[in-house]
Amino acid sequence: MAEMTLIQAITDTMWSEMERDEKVFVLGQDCGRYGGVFKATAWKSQEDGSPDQSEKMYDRFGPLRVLDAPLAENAIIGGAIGSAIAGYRPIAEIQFMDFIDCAMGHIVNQAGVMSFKTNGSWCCPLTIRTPFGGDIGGGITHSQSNEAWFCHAAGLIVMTPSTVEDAAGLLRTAIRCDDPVLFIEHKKLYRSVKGEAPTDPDFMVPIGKARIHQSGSDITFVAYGNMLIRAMEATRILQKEGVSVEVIDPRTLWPLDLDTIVNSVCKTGRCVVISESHSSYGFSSEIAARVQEGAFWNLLSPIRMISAPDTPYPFDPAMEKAYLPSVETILKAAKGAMEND
Amino acid sequence: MAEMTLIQAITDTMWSEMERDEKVFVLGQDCGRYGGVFKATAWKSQEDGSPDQSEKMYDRFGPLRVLDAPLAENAIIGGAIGSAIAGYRPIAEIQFMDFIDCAMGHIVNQAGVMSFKTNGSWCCPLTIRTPFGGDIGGGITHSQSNEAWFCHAAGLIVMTPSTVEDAAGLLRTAIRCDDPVLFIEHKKLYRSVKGEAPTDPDFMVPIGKARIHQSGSDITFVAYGNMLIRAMEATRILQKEGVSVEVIDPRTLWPLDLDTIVNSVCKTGRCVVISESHSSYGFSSEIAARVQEGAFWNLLSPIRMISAPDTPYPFDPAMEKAYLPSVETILKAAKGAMEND
Amino acid sequence: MTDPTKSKESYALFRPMLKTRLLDERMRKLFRQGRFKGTYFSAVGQEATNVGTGTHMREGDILAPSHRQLGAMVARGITAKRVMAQVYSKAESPDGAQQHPCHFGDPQLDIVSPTGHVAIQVVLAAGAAYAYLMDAWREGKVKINWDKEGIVWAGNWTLEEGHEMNCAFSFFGDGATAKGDFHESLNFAGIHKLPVVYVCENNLWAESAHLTENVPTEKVSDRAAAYGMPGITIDGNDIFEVNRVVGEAVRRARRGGGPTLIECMTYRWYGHSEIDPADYRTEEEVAKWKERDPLLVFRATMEERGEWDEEIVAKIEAEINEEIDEAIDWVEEESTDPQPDQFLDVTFRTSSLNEVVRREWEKRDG
Amino acid sequence: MTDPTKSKESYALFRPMLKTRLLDERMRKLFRQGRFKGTYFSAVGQEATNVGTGTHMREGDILAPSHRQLGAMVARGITAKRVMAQVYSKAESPDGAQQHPCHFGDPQLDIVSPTGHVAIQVVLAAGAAYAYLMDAWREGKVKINWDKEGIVWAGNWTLEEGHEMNCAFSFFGDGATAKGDFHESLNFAGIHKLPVVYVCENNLWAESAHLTENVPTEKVSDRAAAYGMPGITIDGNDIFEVNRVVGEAVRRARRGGGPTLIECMTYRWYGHSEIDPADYRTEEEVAKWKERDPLLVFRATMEERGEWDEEIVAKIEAEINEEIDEAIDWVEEESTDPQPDQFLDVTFRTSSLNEVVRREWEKRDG
Ligand SMILES: Cc1ncc(C[n+]2csc(CCOP(=O)(O)OP(=O)(O)O)c2C)c(N)n1
Ligand SMILES: Cc1ncc(C[n+]2csc(CCOP(=O)(O)OP(=O)(O)O)c2C)c(N)n1
Ligand SMILES: [Mg+2]
Ligand SMILES: [Mg+2]
Repeated sequence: MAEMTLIQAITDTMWSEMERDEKVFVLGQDCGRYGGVFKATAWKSQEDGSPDQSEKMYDRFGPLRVLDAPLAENAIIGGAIGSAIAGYRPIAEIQFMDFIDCAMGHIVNQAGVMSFKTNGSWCCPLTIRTPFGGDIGGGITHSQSNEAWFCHAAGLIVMTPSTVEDAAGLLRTAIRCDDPVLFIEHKKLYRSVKGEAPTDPDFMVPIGKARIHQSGSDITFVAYGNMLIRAMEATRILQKEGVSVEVIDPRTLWPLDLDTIVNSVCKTGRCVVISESHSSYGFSSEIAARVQEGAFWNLLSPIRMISAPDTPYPFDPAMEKAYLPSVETILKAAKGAMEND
Repeated sequence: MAEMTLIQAITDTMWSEMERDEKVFVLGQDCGRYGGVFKATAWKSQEDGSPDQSEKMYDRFGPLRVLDAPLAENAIIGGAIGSAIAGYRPIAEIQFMDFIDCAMGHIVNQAGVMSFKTNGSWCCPLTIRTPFGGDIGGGITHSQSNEAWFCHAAGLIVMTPSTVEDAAGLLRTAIRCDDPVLFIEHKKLYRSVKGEAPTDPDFMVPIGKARIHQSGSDITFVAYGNMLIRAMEATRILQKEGVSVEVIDPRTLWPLDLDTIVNSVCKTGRCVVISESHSSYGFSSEIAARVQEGAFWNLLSPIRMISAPDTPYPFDPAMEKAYLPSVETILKAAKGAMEND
Repeated sequence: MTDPTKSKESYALFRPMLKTRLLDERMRKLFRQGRFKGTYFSAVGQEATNVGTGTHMREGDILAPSHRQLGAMVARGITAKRVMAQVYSKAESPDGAQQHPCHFGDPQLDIVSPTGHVAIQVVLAAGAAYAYLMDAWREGKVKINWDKEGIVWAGNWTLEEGHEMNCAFSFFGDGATAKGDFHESLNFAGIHKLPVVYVCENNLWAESAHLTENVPTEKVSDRAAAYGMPGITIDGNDIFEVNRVVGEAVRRARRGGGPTLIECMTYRWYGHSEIDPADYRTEEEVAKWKERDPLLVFRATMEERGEWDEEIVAKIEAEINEEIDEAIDWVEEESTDPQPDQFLDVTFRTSSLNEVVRREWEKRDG
Repeated sequence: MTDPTKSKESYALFRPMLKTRLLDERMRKLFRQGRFKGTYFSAVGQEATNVGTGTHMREGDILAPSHRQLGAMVARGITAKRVMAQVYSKAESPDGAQQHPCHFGDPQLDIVSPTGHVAIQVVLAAGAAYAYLMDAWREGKVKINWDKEGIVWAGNWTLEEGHEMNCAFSFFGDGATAKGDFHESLNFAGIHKLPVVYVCENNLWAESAHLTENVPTEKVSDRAAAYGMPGITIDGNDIFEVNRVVGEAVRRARRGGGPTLIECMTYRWYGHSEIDPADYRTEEEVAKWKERDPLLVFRATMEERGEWDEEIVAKIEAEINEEIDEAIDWVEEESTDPQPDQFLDVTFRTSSLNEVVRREWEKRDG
């Protein structure tokens, strides 16, 4: 029951699944000898939760199972899919989610349709891990959150952990799942989120089950990743002001656990959705649309949607601050909702 | 003032813009000698609106300005962008929208960010034309409607015509626009929609201005492409039953003309959004989210969202029928909304 | 003076080639008669390349075709019934009628259907081949040869003498070689010396695009040099040549010798699909290639060898026609239509996820 | 015995090379001192390739660099101030501080900043080159040579004697050549014989990936054969060689002779970026390459020629250091910070669209 970082839980989970099933393997740029640019494929944890730097994943499982892939996203994803239909369970890493657009065709029109186009005879047990999100000074192409594209597609599960426990449980579910999973990891949370890792080597979190991160009765916040952290900060402030907030982390972005979200809003009557991706056609709109559908008669005020602007992601720190929804943004929206304007 | 097909208006508009500005050129697979697989780059119209088969666009403007591009979507889009920053105004055709995922990186992370990353010094006057949508027996990869991906991005204008007039006016706007435009054309409408073409060689439709396709007072329908046609069919039936429907075609999908849509729903109190793309994170959700935000206090019942399932697009005709929202689907939703359930 | 063994082998090549031709011509006709929907991609003219390659496949080898590889599938063992079920969009179709009639494969025979994106499945073949390498490595048959610093190994491994790996078969056209996917696949395979055979059917055209509009080199096989693999251009209409050259490449691949790019010069007699008039080509060109009909080339060789046997041929032809007739009768009279809503149950292996999409659909139309 | 003209030319190459080195080392230091944010991609060791190429650019020629081409930009004329404004994310930066400090270009000098996607801008270069071909054709300088059927023309055209086109300059690393974008660009340029020069800086590593993990051939220039263009591998640390070989390629391109792939063997002395310890390489390898320091190679040649002149060098060095010092003083004391919300006004050229995004943002945070 060691306390560890979120990224360490990710490494540990891959490690334990690779121990368990020799068909599980990892491929990606710099994933092998280097252990990944974020060190996600480097070292498993030791007793105290810190990385055991005596042995890399590459050394433990060998260069074929921890493949230093070429600088070629189509080869990585398309190759992983090929290995999957030949019996393997690849975990492909895309170094930054920003570059996933290079392999869009393979993900959407090969992985996502594999079961469908074989009338269910074949499946595609592929996990794509990729770091997303900003607040790390990454600029245009190291900060993007493009998950909505994959939620607006067919045959793909999309999930993201915001706690250590979920990192382990969701990733294990993804690896053991026979369907393709896009597993997005918020870079900012990698080392800032810490927690106890589950000890059960079969610990899994089900697909499509939200986590009620905090219970409350006045207003519902829906968020994941770094925005969940900010939502929690806003929650603490509101709590002091006597506002009781229910905070929901959907965990799986497709399929959504609408029951949990809608039930919460039916109870609170108010909802703020917070996302750091572009404002149009994204997560915030999706949640707002579904909530107005399911909780219409219980809504006390319009659902507030908070997102990033429809501009590219700026680098300059002051701009980045202005770009991302802040705790103040959330507070303002929550107050608007509470005042039933 | 000839009556012509929607696709003929598209050809004519390109033709007239190419006559007007020698920096305008066309590139795409089979666009040259063959005139395009849908013949969009083949012949301009004659007096009666039918194609004048005596001269192809290729012959009129030469093989360099009507380029038979290689089977390489990155070369087509990336190449078009390069020509744009070297002073041209490319019209790139992606043969089917299904294949646009191959060039996703160039569209989103090169065209969309060109102005931004040069602090406004440069721009990217690129038009991407591509046929989308189903109901033509095309199966998985000849029927997709992936426009929401590009609406959930930065720096891209997305538009689609549903009338002959709009085909001419919107496409001219796109070609003359200094920013990248994704211009999607519904295959089913190419030859089934007919109308009078505008005679003004400078006729343009503004970006971000919806068209009220039909005025009404009881309920608002929002749709484009083939779903607009179905919405109009449903409207005619409802009209007979005494229900007055306002039908809105947004025409530009990014940016949306929310004023027109929200004002309409404020008036009618009810809204059905119809789209043939996947149900999650798509157009229907976007409209529903924005309408609940803007027209909350006027809504008489939840906004109905009608879309295609989150599965790949099936081929079999009976399946295709089941897959797409039908007139009956729309009627059912409208009745639900009218009954204020 | 005919060598019966040889002769027997030859007819084992001839039978699937003729079956492909007869099946193909029959489907063209059926389509033109409006007896099935969609369109039809004829591969008439390209049978030798397909069959000459396809006959080298073993169970477990993946075949990743593009949209014009009926012959490879026939050689692999696909039945006329399966093919008919496919083009007629019947429940018995390999894809359950979910896909377009002309984008097909057969999961039962390890044939991956193309999705429609040209060249995408070329990458998939390399991935499967990587899996075969891992298979051999997990069985202890692969020795990695590190450089002296212990850093570099890519492509530098030795397969245990006598061991044979599975082999991936990738088919694509000349046009497809302009795609980045082609490059990323061959590059990956070249780096790791993967057991894959790349067969390019150079039929001079990619829809209406001429070879020179997609390929800047004299030969498509010139591209192989970029991947450190052998590249060879052969007469794709001579099944004996195809069979021999591909056979060598397959053997080398299985034994750890790495991938090969084989360019087969061939020609499609008809339009890109049945709705294409193919008026971008000259009549002379078509006529010239029809003279090089793979069936005639076969016959000429056999006659030269004194092995052409009208009786055998007639018998084979009759058998094939019987299979085709039966298949058509079956598909038109006995096969079953798919359930209009069945596509809702096959997007995922995880059944609860299919329920998610079904519920949403039922809410809409139920 | 020194030939003053020659000598003068040589120092015209030396100056930008030294400026690149001094600027680069200075920025590394500034970054390590925490004086600017982001990270820093040093190109120390690769100056000769960059400058030897960059000096061939003319106004109107597009330069499409990747993330390690400071030298090409310096040769093109970028000032120390612009570069400092860039890495310090100042309002005066070529990108207005919108982009990452290390992904930069300069629109004033026709340098396209890379977005961050490796190899994407390689395609853009081909597109610009296609525009140059169209320019010449519109001016009536290009004659198309049809085949006898009037169908085929791709790449088969003649430029009017004496006419020179603009030329596009594309830079990329060894790793980038594994990307499909590389292929689609060179293929397109090969098909149409576009005026573009492809300069691959082969520094043996792509982040931690060794050359052999991205490139299956002995030389990157072996890839040229796939595109029907000349490919050549040269000593990228010898500015005279680079300058000469690139010069020939540029001249050929301008005169309608088509593209060239030039592989320059070089080395980055430091990590992929300043936060990379680069412990995947051996110390011997680094030491060996430092001996081949482009500045030392230049000096050796000049000494051999008897043209090395300490005085000139000292003078150049002093001038450069002065420019750099001034630039740093300016950037740290006089330059202006960008407006935190200015990014809202530059996504589109069409101002009403920027208003759309601004309104949405003001609703959120206003
Ligand atoms: C990514 C993509 N782009 C475009 C198309 C449209 N398309 C289908 S087949 C084809 C030509 C293929 O030519 P080739 O590879 O030579 O194969 P052939 O048809 O000659 O067998 C094209 C352009 C497609 N299916 N996928
Ligand atoms: C499409 C894409 N994939 C991955 C990356 C991450 N990345 C940035 S630079 C780099 C290595 C580049 O190597 P090379 O092309 O050899 O250039 P060098 O850094 O050696 O100059 C990688 C993998 C990226 N920026 N873009
Ligand atoms: Mg072809
Ligand atoms: Mg490199």
